[in-house]
Amino acid sequence: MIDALFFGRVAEALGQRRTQIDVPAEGLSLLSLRARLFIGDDDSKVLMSVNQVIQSGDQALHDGDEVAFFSVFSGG
Amino acid sequence: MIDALFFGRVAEALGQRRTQIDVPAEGLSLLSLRARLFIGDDDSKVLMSVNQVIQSGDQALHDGDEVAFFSVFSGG
Amino acid sequence: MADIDVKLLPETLDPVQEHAAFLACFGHLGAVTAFTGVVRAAAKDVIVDYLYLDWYPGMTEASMHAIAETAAERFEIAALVIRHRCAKVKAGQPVVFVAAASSHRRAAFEAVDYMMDRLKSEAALWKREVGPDIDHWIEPTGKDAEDLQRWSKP
Amino acid sequence: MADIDVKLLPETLDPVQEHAAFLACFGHLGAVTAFTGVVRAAAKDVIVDYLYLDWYPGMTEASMHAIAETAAERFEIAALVIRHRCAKVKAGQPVVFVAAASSHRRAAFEAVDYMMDRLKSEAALWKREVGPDIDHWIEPTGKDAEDLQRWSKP
Repeated sequence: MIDALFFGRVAEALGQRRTQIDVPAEGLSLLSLRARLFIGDDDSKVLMSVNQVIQSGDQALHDGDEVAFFSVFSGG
Repeated sequence: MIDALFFGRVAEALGQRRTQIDVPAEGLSLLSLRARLFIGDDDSKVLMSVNQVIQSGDQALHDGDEVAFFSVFSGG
Repeated sequence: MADIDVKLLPETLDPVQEHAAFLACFGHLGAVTAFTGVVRAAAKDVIVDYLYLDWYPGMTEASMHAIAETAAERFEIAALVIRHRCAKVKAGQPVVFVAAASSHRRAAFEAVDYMMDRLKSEAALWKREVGPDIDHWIEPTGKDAEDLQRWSKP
Repeated sequence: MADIDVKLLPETLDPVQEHAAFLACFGHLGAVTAFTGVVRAAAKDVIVDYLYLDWYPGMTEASMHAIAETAAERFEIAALVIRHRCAKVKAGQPVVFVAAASSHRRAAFEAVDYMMDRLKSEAALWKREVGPDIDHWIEPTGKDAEDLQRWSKP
């Protein structure tokens, strides 16, 4: 199972902060998970992390991974 | 009468912090007061003020003036 | 190794107490610079009731720690502290406190300045501004990018 | 007009209380930068027991006020405070506290940085360093002149 978390503008757009997804037999990549969650491809400002490390490309996900989708940071 | 004040290294060198001097009939200039007080001419780092305004050249002093001689500032 | 202390605070931030504690521990080093950011009641004439700072538990703290570590190394700072609010922060309340202690005045200034610029764009926080006429997510501005760019110059 | 508050303190300086008071009055502006300088117990491996800061009553306050006024104008700062000790200041004790409040973070940083550089060389104070093996007047160094020079660049 994969833990998918959402923050900032992405959480608001999806109307949820967290969901859990089983890894299908054929495997699951980061970008296919993003597509499956309906996180718009047109929004270039969606950032992604796997196990709290920001990732910009695609990669295979594994059972137990924590994946997050979020808008650009703004602190301070 | 003129009030002459000394600060920092100058006060230490002269061994005093203040003296009062009558203005002679022939008048008294800032640089002649400095010479009269034995504040070494060789020490280019002696600064002067008249009535709390820093002065670099010579000028006539007047009864009631407050004159000061001091080393360069160091605060902070 | 620099003494680095980073805390993400969901409930309250007291810059006076943080400053007091930091000075008590590290004041003897000679130079202490502190910055406090407070939520303004208006931004460009629009009333702000509060900020909401969304955060990613674990990752947010790590991102702030990384910023402090880089600052400590780059400016040779002996002690650094970052305190950042998250969740709801009302207008008038402190949202961030950053301090640096060093034996060099300039280093302490630069480290705090640097950390603030990086926190704006690189701390894992998402800031939303809410008021009677507004409710929107804030994203780093061109000015923020410019501020950050200053530190990549040689 | 900027709110400028300058005090020369012959007996004690409490940076925590000064910071608290300044934040209470001006924190709402958004950005507060504060610098505290503490007398170090050693300078270049030589033990320092205390500093003695000689001052010229009236002229010293005026010189510090002039520095604050220039800073307020140059960096468009809403509020500035300078607290400077004079007379005997023991190692470990605060000797200077400077703070600036603004709605602009960068302005608050620059104003404090600027005031510290100018206080070093242009406040009417004379600093003497005293320890078991030393007793000498401090004069601004080449580094201090260089720090000051930064602000004359365009």
